[in-house]
Amino acid sequence: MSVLGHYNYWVTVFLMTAGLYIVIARGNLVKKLIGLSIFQTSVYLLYVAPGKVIGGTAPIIAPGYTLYSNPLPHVLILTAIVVGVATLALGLALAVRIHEQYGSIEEDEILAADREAEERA
Amino acid sequence: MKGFLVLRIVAKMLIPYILVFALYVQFHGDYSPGGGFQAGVIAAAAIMLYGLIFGLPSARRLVPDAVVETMVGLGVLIYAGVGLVGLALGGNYLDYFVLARDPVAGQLRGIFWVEIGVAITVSGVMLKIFYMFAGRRRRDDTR
Amino acid sequence: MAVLTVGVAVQRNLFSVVILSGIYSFLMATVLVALDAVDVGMTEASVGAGVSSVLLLGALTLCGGEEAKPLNRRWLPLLLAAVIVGALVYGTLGLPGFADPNAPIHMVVAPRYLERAVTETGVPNVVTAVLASYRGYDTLGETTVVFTAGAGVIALLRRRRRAAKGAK
Amino acid sequence: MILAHLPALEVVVPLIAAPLTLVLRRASIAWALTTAACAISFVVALLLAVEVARGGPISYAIGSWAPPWGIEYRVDALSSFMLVLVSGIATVVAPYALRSVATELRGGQGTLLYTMFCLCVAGLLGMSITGDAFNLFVFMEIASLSSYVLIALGRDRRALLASFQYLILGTIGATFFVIGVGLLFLKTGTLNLADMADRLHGESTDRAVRAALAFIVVGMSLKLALFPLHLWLPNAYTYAPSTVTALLAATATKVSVYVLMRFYFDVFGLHLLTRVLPMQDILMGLSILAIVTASLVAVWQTDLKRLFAYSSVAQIGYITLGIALGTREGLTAAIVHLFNHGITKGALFLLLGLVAYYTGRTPISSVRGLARSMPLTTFGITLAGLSLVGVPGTAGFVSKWTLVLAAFEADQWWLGGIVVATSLIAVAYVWRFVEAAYLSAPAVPSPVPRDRPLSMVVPAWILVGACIWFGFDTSYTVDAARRAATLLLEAAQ
Repeated sequence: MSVLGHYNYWVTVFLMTAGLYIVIARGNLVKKLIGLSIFQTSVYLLYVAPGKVIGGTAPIIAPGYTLYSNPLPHVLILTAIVVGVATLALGLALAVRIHEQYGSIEEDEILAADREAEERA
Repeated sequence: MKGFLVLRIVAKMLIPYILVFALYVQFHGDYSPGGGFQAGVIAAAAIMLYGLIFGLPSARRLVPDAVVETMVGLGVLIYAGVGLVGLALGGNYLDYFVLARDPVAGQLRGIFWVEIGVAITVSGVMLKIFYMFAGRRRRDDTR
Repeated sequence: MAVLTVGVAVQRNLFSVVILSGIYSFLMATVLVALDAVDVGMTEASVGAGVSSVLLLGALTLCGGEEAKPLNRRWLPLLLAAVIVGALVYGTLGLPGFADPNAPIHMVVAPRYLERAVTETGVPNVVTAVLASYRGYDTLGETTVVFTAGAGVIALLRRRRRAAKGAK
Repeated sequence: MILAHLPALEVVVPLIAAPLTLVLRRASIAWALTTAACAISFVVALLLAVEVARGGPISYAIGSWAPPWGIEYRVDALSSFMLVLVSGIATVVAPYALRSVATELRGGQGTLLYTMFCLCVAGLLGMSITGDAFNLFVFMEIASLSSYVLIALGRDRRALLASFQYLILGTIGATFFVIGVGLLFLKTGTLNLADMADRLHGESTDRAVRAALAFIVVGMSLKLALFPLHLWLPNAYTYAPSTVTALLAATATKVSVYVLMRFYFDVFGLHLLTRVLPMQDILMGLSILAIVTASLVAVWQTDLKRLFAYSSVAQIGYITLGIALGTREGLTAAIVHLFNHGITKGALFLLLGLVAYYTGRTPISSVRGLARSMPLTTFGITLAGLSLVGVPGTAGFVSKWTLVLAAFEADQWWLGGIVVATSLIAVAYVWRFVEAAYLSAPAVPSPVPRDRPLSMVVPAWILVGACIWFGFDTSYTVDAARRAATLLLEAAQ
């Protein structure tokens, strides 16, 4: 259980953290979404990397190969990618609508606009 | 971008090949990487390219909104429908074994239709989203 | 990839951020292919670098591309991020190392897929076999997710003029 | 033949209805389809419940691939209970949508609301019935993506921001969940929940498992709006269309609680939760905080929908408190309250939607003197409010009584005290409505409402009736919950 043997996990962890940081720390809605998709992408590595077998090949059965990498994580991640892009599309559509209604996609500006509207009401 | 002759000709030459490639990815997915999802994305990309170069209205003429919206729903229906056929033929839901007399042939048939369902919905959704976003900009410009 | 991520975090011009994240996706795709996940790599390349970038650019042209200055409350997110790093490092140390062929994920369910997919489904690409048949229901769900996104975008962005027509 | 396939039909019927509504386009057809699909699901859920009560858990292999290779649907006492709740609420709410949606939404979006409604119901049902960890995630995403859209369809522009915030937090929650499932998958090599539990059995010192527990609990807590991760909920409930608020408040968070319980007891087991990690203590602390803080915040709200949204956060606290007790009675209380709170909140938000149908908005000032113009509706809200407080004779009383008994049984008498004391805070916020509606004179003499659409009144009163019915007849709720709790604890040993 060497630290080096877990290299793939370190990469995952770094990407995940960076993505999450962008999501929480940034006020721009589009930037948040980009951070969110990086955060989701990091999960791909978490699943796929351990599925690799040294000396194995892609899991397409063909004569001449006996050792294949694990196909199951691939399938799961395909689904995860699709979910990710679906979320992104919806998020962007929301951002576009927000921009039309508020004229801004900065979170604090939008909140300020709401407060103003409430005070006027 | 309508003025660029070179672009238009290259695009005209390229788009059929992209579509053929999409079909290859679709139907060769059993033997090589790829399948319904990727094929759907590629096919949608071909139409998007057409729309970018020849303008959104001409893309809309080529593949009208109504068709796209039907595609969005149709793919899921095909997929879920395959499952129901499995039920009707006496298997469990999404059981492909019963789709043909030989179980393996049944599996192949099931996978074939399912992948087609995926491709239709995916390309429909991608195109629809593209139309939506591109259509918005158009309206803002004319204001 | 790490450099790119930092770039994404620091850069404030959103157009460059999109380009950076596109490159990031391509790198990710390459890594995935190197890990034998060809199907996944192909999808990530087309979705991450292709579709997502197009969507983001489309949205940016509608929303404007500069990000305002970030607020001065950076410590809380950093702290949160640190906690998560802690949890993950703690957790992953308990996992089998990289490319360990005796790891549980290679022992339990996967062998059957690899050994019998061809005879049971007739499809040599095991990823396709698992995707469409063994776990076909997940894929139905996935298609439904795509459908949900599509219908959702229609619901959110449908033009008012058409909406008025629909009401009649 | 059809009986054997009930588990698949339960989810597939609303799933197929969704694209059909989109393809057929007409709002009225879409509404009819949605209502029919929900009703079929409800019937199927009832049949399943009968079947499970008679013959024990049902396992259904989708695609005829035996688990763990294929995806398994697994109906046991707890999941069939959830299925009945979700599909039942959906069946009651769907007819209500017809008029409510027509007034609150722009024309073209009406159809799509039904599409999303079907998808949301299908997603929630799928989450409750599946026996596969990754399949659970997929259906969770169907349910959440559709609920983001449903919320964003609200009339107020703030609905958009509320939905966006929910999207961000919801996706973080879901991704945490996937990370947790991933860790478990790497550890066990399987995705089937039962198989996973077997392979983890006795494994409580492993780091990956502990981390997985942490990720799954945090992820699901975001989804179920456990204090302090509830920030998305009040806005989302306030600005969503009335129908949507009723549906989501009554079902969505409850299904997340169910998922939490499922992982908590089935997969991880009590040993890990109590002896190795102080999970139960943390959960108990957070629950108490949730109950006290959210109830207090609710008292100061000026908008009725928001007031009851905060009350939801508090009520979720009671449910998690029951889980945190970790005893059979505690779990029974949690599950009963899951159900009772679901119908109570459903009734409340449907009635508030009726108020909004006439007044347009729901600030407290708008219901001043409501008792004169809408006596029945006011009475209904008051009844549901009493159930929220836990007055004897209502469903809320049954669940709180069970909870207090559970606390005494576990020798945590002070918890019983907290439950009673916080109910007094609930009295305070329900009183704010009663005071405005009965005791204040209307600011402007409001005209008597034009018409009373039966399609809205009847569903609301069905749920109000259910609040009372289950306050007297506890044979279904408490017994079924106790069976489910017993099963869970057996699995957790």
